[in-house]
Amino acid sequence: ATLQEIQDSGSIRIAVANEIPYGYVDPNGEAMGAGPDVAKAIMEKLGVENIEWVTTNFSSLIPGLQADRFDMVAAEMAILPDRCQQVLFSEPNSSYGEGLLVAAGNPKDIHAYSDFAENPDLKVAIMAGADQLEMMQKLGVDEANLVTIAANADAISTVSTGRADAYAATSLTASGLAGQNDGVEVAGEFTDPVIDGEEVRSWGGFTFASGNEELRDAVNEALAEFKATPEWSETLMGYGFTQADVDGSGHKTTEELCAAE
Amino acid sequence: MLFGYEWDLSSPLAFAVSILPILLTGMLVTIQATVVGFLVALVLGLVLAVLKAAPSRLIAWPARVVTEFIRDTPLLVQLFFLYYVLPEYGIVLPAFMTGALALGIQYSAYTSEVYRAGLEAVGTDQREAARALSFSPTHTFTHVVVPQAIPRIVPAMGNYLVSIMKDVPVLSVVTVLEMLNVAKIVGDRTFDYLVPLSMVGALYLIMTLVASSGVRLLDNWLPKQGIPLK
Amino acid sequence: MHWTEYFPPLLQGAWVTVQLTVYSTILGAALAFIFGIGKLSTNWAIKGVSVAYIEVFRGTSLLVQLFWLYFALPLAGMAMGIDLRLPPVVAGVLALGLNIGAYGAEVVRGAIQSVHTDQHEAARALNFTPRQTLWNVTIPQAIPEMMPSFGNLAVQNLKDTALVSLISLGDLTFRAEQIRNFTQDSTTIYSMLLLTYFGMALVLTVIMRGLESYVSRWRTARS
Amino acid sequence: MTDDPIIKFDQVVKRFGDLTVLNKLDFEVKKGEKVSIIGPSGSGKSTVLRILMTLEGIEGGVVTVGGEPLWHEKAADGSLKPASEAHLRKMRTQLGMVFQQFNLFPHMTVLRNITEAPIKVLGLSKKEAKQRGEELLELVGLADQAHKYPHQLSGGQQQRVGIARALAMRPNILLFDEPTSALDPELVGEVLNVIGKLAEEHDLTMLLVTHEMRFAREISDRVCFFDRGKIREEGAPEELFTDPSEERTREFLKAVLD
Amino acid sequence: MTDDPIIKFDQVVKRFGDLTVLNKLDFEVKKGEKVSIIGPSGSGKSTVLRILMTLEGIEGGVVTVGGEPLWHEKAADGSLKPASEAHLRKMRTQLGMVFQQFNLFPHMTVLRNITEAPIKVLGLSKKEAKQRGEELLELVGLADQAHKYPHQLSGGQQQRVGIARALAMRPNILLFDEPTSALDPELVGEVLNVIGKLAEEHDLTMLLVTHEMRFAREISDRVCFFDRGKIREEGAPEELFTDPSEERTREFLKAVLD
Ligand SMILES: Nc1ncnc2c1ncn2[C@@H]1O[C@H](COP(=O)(O)OP(=O)(O)OP(=O)(O)O)[C@@H](O)[C@H]1O
Ligand SMILES: Nc1ncnc2c1ncn2[C@@H]1O[C@H](COP(=O)(O)OP(=O)(O)OP(=O)(O)O)[C@@H](O)[C@H]1O
Ligand SMILES: [Mg+2]
Ligand SMILES: [Mg+2]
Repeated sequence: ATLQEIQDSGSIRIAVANEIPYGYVDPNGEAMGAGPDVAKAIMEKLGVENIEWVTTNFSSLIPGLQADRFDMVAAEMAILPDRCQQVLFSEPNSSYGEGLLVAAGNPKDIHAYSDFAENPDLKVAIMAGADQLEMMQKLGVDEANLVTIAANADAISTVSTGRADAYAATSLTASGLAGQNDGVEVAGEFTDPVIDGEEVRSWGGFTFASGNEELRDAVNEALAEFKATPEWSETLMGYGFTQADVDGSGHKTTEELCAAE
Repeated sequence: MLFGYEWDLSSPLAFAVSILPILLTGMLVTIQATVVGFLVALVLGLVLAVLKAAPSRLIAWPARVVTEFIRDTPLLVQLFFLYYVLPEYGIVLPAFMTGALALGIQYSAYTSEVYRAGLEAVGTDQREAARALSFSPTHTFTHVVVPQAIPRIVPAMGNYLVSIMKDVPVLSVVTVLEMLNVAKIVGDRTFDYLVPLSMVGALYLIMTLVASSGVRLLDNWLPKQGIPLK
Repeated sequence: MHWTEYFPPLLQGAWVTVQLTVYSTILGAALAFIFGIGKLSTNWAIKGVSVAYIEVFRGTSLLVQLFWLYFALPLAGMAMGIDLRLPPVVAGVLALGLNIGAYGAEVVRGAIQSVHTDQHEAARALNFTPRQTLWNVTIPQAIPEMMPSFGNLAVQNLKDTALVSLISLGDLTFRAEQIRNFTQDSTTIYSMLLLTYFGMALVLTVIMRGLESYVSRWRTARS
Repeated sequence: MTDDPIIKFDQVVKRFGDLTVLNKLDFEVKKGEKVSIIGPSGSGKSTVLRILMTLEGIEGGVVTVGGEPLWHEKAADGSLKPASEAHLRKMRTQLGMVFQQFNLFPHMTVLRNITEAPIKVLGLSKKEAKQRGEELLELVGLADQAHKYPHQLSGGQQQRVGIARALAMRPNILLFDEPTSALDPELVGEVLNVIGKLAEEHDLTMLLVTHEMRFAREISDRVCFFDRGKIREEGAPEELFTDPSEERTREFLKAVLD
Repeated sequence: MTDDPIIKFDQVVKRFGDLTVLNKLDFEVKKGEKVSIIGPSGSGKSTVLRILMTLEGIEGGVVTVGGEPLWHEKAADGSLKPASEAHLRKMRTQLGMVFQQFNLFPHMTVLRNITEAPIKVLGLSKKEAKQRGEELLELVGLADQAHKYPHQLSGGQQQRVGIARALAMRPNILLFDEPTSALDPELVGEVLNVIGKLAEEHDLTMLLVTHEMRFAREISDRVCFFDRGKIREEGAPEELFTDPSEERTREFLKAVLD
């Protein structure tokens, strides 16, 4: 729907992908996470009273926007050039680094994404549609050693049962999952992947269907206002983001991120 | 790129041609899962059929309940159960094996009925004739009952083989890289689902057609002189 | 989360599953009649379309059909300039109904063919039109013939609804997955899930049996 | 009974694949006449009735019913062309048929078996049809069975419903194809009684294929002996049964009367 | 024919649920004797044969075959205890049975139907069994049908194979349960011929349940009339057929001979 339609009806459909802490819906249907909380504040500013939350697989977020199944995605999806060709991104809301979830005790002694390229016996799980795939490909990890899972939550079982030796995700996701189960932990002494000579850091933003620039611009405006308040950094840090993550959010613009490469 | 094959997005046709080898890699897994699942269903179904026919109610009745339970619950949920619950009890099977096992279990409920119907259709008159000729029970079973049951069992089993093949895509939810999963990954990465998913549909039509014809050929080839069918 | 707290979300999901089952079974039954009768048509175009429908939907996997409707159809629509973006519920009901309808069509065809030619001759002798014969003579007699197979298909359909969880429809399985994402309590949640489906299937079976004896009451009426 | 032939077979040929069942059959029935057809199995007796009831087509010759060709229509230039379905529908309204296996509709009550066609085909109102149906059930002695289903009746009762059903369409011509041969011996009488009553009291033209020689003799104006798709001999029942002129007829009668 | 009873029923009781089919039956057959059993449907005729063939157990009394109890074994202390499967297996080898519905194995050729049991049960070599099988096919007049499957034969031929199959096990006693009643009338003769030939030329003890009275009369040494699980009357065929002493027998014969 267009901004006009949304404001007229006072209702917007926002999707999350069930990733703690970026965006998720608890079993009672209450949306939580860095994305949804900020989105709620923005919608309040835009005068939209009612948010209809949609949960879907991460890999369905972009197709879902294209298919008009929702108006906006609040999943802190990383802003990547490829994706910019498919959908519109707001300015970054957050930034986050990478992490690894491994079995308790880290039996395979894994500390970096590049380990999977160097040791072809190791299998690494990634989520369908997530940007870790691109990183692995750039690092030269063999396709056969990638285990594609459908949802974050499957990672615990996948890693703790040894179906994959590690799960590559953002540091926040990894620590969130590690906190849920004793069979897994966050890989210690983690070395951030370096790709094309740069340490990987991702910037997450809100996502819109291409052509819906008005809505994006309105969200950008409201987001900029909100980011200027202390409420914003409190929200993010409440979900485990570090001060560095919060500061990092302002280091790049979407334009820069989309144009990279 | 997937499995070492690059795709070519210049036109739908070029895209289709370029991802065909990728889909065929997935098809191979589909076929493997079908075959393994079918074999499991054949064995497990026979076990269930024998248990259900057991003279003791203490055995027959639970076997019947188990069959009904398997038959009435979704393959997807059974698969989740095997994939996520068994490891909690220390049984960790690779995804492919878990999937094939789930298929086999689901279909064992159906194959057990096929066995039962096939064996029951061999009438008591045949068993009595064998008894009057002093055949041993084993000989009666292997040389009188089974040869007459086979022509009745084979076509029904063949139909279930085809059904299993159509259920293999469910295994994609536990990371098995069968054809649909592969197509879905291609779609996720290219944002074009139309071509890969349509190709999977077409390839499925071909596979089921070939499999059904194979079953029919096998059925025609089987000797069934005078054995009353149906 | 205590396991008793699983009930409210699971019940919400179960209600969605029930609705999906009902809608898609009704859609499937309608399609089964249309194309089952169509396959017997003497008009080659109608017959051809019916055969094609039945073969395509029986020859491909339900999950492929579901994904195609959900992911591929909007793109096909875009290419043609038509908006074919179906909401998940519609895609789910449509995929389930189309799939079960193709199987049902074969049942309908078989049952119609099982009605004896005697009956057609009697109808012709009474000057019924072919259409009147079909609706007043053949189909009422074929329906009891179909019911046992329809019962099996309905249970099959109930089981198949679990697949719609994969296109993010909040059915029973989807809710269970959501809870597992939170709690990682696989054993409890999947056991409850299996039992719920089993219970629903049993209820459905009883309903279908009741329906069967209702439509075949003329066979069993006693003097 | 008048002299107009209401039914006329003129050089009619009927084949099933290689088998020629009727080979240039000539055959006439006058209005109001009661004709019995007898003959060995496979001689084409049923085929004659089925052609009249438009259940089987013909390969040659012309059949006329009430002076109009049955399986043909007159084209604009006066020549005959194969009948359209509409023509057959129109012609069929003149005929009714009683089947060997009754062929009742098992899913309808007795009364609905009788009223369905008048309502749907003749367009009678439900009330009218019901009243007429009840009269007919009275006629065949089943007034009290109106709301039963066919399988709840004996064979003899079912066949009487079959007769009532055919009569409900008010045909001019009533065809009976061995109406009693699917019945247990003790039930034959009640059906023959009803047919006999019809023959006596109504002006219907009746064509009856039967193996009940005694009955054929009683009710028929004429008996035709069929053999291999031809009428071998025909005549008044007294003559044909007591003093057949053909050897073949004599043999047949001897076999069935023994 | 000697005077030893090769078959003896001593106060045998047989029940199916509540229904007592044989009520303290006494019955003897001497070695080499040909006995026909006649009687109304449900009187227990088949049951007698099926008990002998060990297809049905008994609830009371003792059956002896060749002097040894069939359904019992002598325990160490001389008392009788129910027979083990091994005992039944041993006893069964003395008997052969020809079934009403032939019960041939449809998936085996005619010759294999006959040789299967001699090879697998008696342990004959294939060559021996085949030779013997061919002799038997000669005997029943089917030497040229050895390699056909049962469904390719007429009913009469199938039943003759059934007889050859039973004979292949070299039984002392041959049981026939209405061997011709599933056959079309024109095929009955060829089967009766074979049975008659056997009766004449062999020293077999034969027990024949039949409705073919004329045939029973010809070949039997003795005819037993069964009624409600009892032997009502027995005797030489001439006596029993021409001058039965019991009213019940007379009625039965009158009904079947008409
Ligand atoms: N639909 C058909 N297809 C092939 N042959 C047929 C068909 N209907 C009838 N016939 C053959 O046509 C011949 C005449 O059949 P018809 O039924 O008219 O004989 P009938 O005189 O009524 O015999 P019956 O006394 O046995 O009823 C028979 O040889 C029969 O086998
Ligand atoms: N397996 C069974 N279970 C129950 N009742 C049986 C069974 N077998 C036979 N009977 C009953 O036992 C009675 C005697 O049966 P049997 O077959 O010995 O009769 P028969 O004299 O051979 O009759 P027929 O001439 O009809 O063959 C019948 O009333 C029959 O219904
Ligand atoms: Mg006839
Ligand atoms: Mg008997």
